Amino acid sequence: MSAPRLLDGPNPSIGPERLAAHVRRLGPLPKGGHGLIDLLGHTGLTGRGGAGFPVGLKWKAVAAASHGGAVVIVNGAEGEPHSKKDRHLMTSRPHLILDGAMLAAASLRAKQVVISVGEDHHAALRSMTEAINERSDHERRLIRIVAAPGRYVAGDSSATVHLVDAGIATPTTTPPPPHERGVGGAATLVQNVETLAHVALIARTGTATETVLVTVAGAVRAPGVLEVNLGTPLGEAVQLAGGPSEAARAVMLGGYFGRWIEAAEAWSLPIDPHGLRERGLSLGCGVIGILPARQCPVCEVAGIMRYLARESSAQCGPCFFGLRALADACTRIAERGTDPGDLQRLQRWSGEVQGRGACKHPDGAVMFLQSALKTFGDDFAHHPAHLRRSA
Amino acid sequence: MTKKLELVVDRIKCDGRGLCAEILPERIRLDSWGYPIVTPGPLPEHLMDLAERAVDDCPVLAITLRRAAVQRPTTK
Amino acid sequence: MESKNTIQDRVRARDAAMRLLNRLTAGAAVSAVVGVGLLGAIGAYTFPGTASTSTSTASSSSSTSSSSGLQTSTTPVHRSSSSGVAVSGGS
Amino acid sequence: MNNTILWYATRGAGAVSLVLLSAVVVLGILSVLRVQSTGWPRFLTVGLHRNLALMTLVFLALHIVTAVVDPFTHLGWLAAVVPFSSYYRTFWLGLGTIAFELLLAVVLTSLVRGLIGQVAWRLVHWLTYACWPFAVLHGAGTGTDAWSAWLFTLQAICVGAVLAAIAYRLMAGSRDPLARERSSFLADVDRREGR
Repeated sequence: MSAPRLLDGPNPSIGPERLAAHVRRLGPLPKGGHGLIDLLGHTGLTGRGGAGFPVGLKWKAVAAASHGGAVVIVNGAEGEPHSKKDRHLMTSRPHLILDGAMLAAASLRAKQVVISVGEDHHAALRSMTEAINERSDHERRLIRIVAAPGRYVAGDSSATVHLVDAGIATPTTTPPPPHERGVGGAATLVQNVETLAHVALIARTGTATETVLVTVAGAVRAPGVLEVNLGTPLGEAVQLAGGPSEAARAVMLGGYFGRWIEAAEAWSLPIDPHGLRERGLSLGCGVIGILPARQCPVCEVAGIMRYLARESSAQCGPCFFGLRALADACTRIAERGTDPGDLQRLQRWSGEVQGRGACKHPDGAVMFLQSALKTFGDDFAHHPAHLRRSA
Repeated sequence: MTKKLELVVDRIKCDGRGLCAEILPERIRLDSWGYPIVTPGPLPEHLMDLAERAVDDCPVLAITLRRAAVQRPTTK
Repeated sequence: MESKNTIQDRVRARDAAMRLLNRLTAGAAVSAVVGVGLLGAIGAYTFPGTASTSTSTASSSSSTSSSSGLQTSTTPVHRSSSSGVAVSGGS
Repeated sequence: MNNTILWYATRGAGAVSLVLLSAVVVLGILSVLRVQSTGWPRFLTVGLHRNLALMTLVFLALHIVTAVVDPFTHLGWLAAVVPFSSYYRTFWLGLGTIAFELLLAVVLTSLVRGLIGQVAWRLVHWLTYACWPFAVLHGAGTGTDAWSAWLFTLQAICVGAVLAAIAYRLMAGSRDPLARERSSFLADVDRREGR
C-alpha cells in the first residue's frame, strides 16, 4: 500500500475530523522517544514552515539542550499572505497536528505545548480549540493556544517564542536560536503545523510520508490548497488547481521569501524540498503563485516589496530603512520608468541589507528581490513609466 | 581553540549612534542609513584597544566583543 | 564598498580627535587646578569683614592671586576674619 | 598646615566642581542629541563627558576632604556621608552631601554599565537631574561668599548652560530614528494581559 496522506479520510471541506473518527482511521497514538527522533532523521523530513530545516536535526538539538523542561510550540501563525495550507490543515485534521505535537512533547520530555494560531484564522482557532477539548485530561493540561497577530514577522520562530514568553510578537536577537534557549530560557521546538502532522503519520507507519501541502494562488481557475506527491511536476499541480486562467508569465515559488521562475521553466520543476534545493530553489511555505502575462512583473514586485517593508518590525535599522529604500526604488521604476541609478541602488542597498537583521526578514526580502531582478531583468531594465500598481 | 575575539552588533539594541565606526574605522563602516557594518572575523592584536574603546563608548551597549564563534544552525 | 583611501582618512580623523580629546581633558584639568587657587583667592578677596581687613586681604591676595601663593604672611588676618565669617554665616 | 588655605581650597574646589559637573551634564545631553561636526566626532563628546565626570569626583573629593579636615569648621566625617547631620548650616550642607552621593551612584554605575545592563544604568543615570540642582543649591546656600559677584556669575553661567541644554533636549525629542515606527509596530503586536 502507498504511504498515508495528510488529507486521507473524510472530505476536508466538511470541517474538522473528530477524535473518534481520527483514531478509528489511524489507530492510537504511538509512543514517542529517541527512536522517533532517529526515524525522523532517516526519513529526511524537513520543516514545512518556510526555512526547510531538517526536522531530525532540530529535535536532536532541542533534546540535547533540554533538561526535562523543553517547550514545544506548534506554529500555525501562517502570516504568509497567499498561504492557506496551514489553516486548511488545522480546520480539517486538527488531531493529526495534536498527535505530532504530543509525539514531540514525549520525545523531548516537554512540559508545555503551545499552539500559535493566526488570530484572524477564526475557523482554525475554533477547530483547534474543540480538538484540544476532545483530548485526554493529561494532554489538555499540557496544551494551550495563543492567538498570533496577523503580521508577517509574527511567524518567525523567535517572534513566536517572544509572543509565548512575553505576549509580544516581535522577533528577538539570535543567536541563541529558540532550540537552544527559547520560552523561559528552556530549549524550545518551534515547528510548523504541517510538519507535525507528517510526524504523526511517520510515527505510525515507520516510513517517510510522500506528500506535501501547497497553496496554488494567482492566475489559476481553482486556487486553493492541494496535497501533492513529492516530485510532482509543478505544472501538474497547477493543472490540479484548474490550470492557468490565462497565459502565465512566471511563477512565484515559496511565497514572499521565495523565488521567481519563468513559467516555461517552472512547469517541469519537481515539487520536492530536496530536488528544489539542488536547483538553488526552495519550496518555502509551499505557495505557488501564478503571475499572468498581462500583469507587469515590475509593478507586482514593487507592491510586494512595499508590503515587506511595511512588515518590518522596525527594530533593526538596516531592515526598516533598507527595505523601505528598496521598495521606494522599485516603486519609482514602476511609476516613473527605469532609471539606471535606481537599478544600481537596488544592487548596492541589497548588499547593505543582507544579513543585517535580528531575524531573517531582511534576508528573505532581499533574496526575493534579487530573484525578481534576475528573472525580470529586461522588464526592470526597460520599464516604461506607468501608474499601474499591484496590491 | 583560539583566544581571538570578534565584534558583534546587537541589531535590535543598535540605534545608529555611529561612535563605533568613528573609533574603529579599520573594521567598522556605516551603511547608507547610519548603521554599522562590521568586517567579520577575529580582530588583530593592534586593534584590540580601540575595539574595547568602541564597545565601552557605545551609548546603548549594542556592540560587544566575543570569542570568534562557530556558526550556529539558525531556523525560521 | 569603501575605498582604502577614505578608511585612511577616517583613521586620521579618529587619531586627530583622540589627540584633541586628550588635550581638552588635560586643559580642563589644568584650568580646574588653577581655578581652585583663583576662586580661593577671589573668595579671600571678597571675604566679608571690616574694610581694613578686607583691604589688607585684598593687597595680600591680589599680589599672589593667580594660585597657591596665598599661604604667605597674611594668615593671621584671615584666621580672625574667617572666624568672623562663621559667625556672620551663622546669623 | 595652614587652616586658611584649607578654607579657601574648600571653596575653590567646590566652585570648580560645580563648573565641571555642569559641563558634564551639558556634554551628556549633547551626546544624547548626537551632536557632531567635522573635526568633532560623537565619541569626542562622550569621551569628554566621561573624563570630566571622573575629574569632577577628584575635585569634589578635594572639596569635601579640605572642608572636613579644616579644624575651624570641624564638620567631622559624619557630615560628609550622612545628610543633614552637621550642626553647621545643616540644610545647605545636607544638600551637598546628597548631591555627592547621587553623583557617586551615577559615576560608579557607569563604570560597571556592562555588568548591570543598559536599563538599570539608564535609570540610575537619570538621577543626574536630581544631583545637579542639589549641587547648585548647596553652592548657593553654603558658599560663604555665595553672593559675591564672582561666584554668582559663575553659578549663573552654569545654570544657564544646563537649562539651555535641557530645553534643547526637550524640544528635540527622541533622536532614535526608529523610535516612532518601532513603538507603533509594537503597539500592533503587543498581546500582553491587561491591555
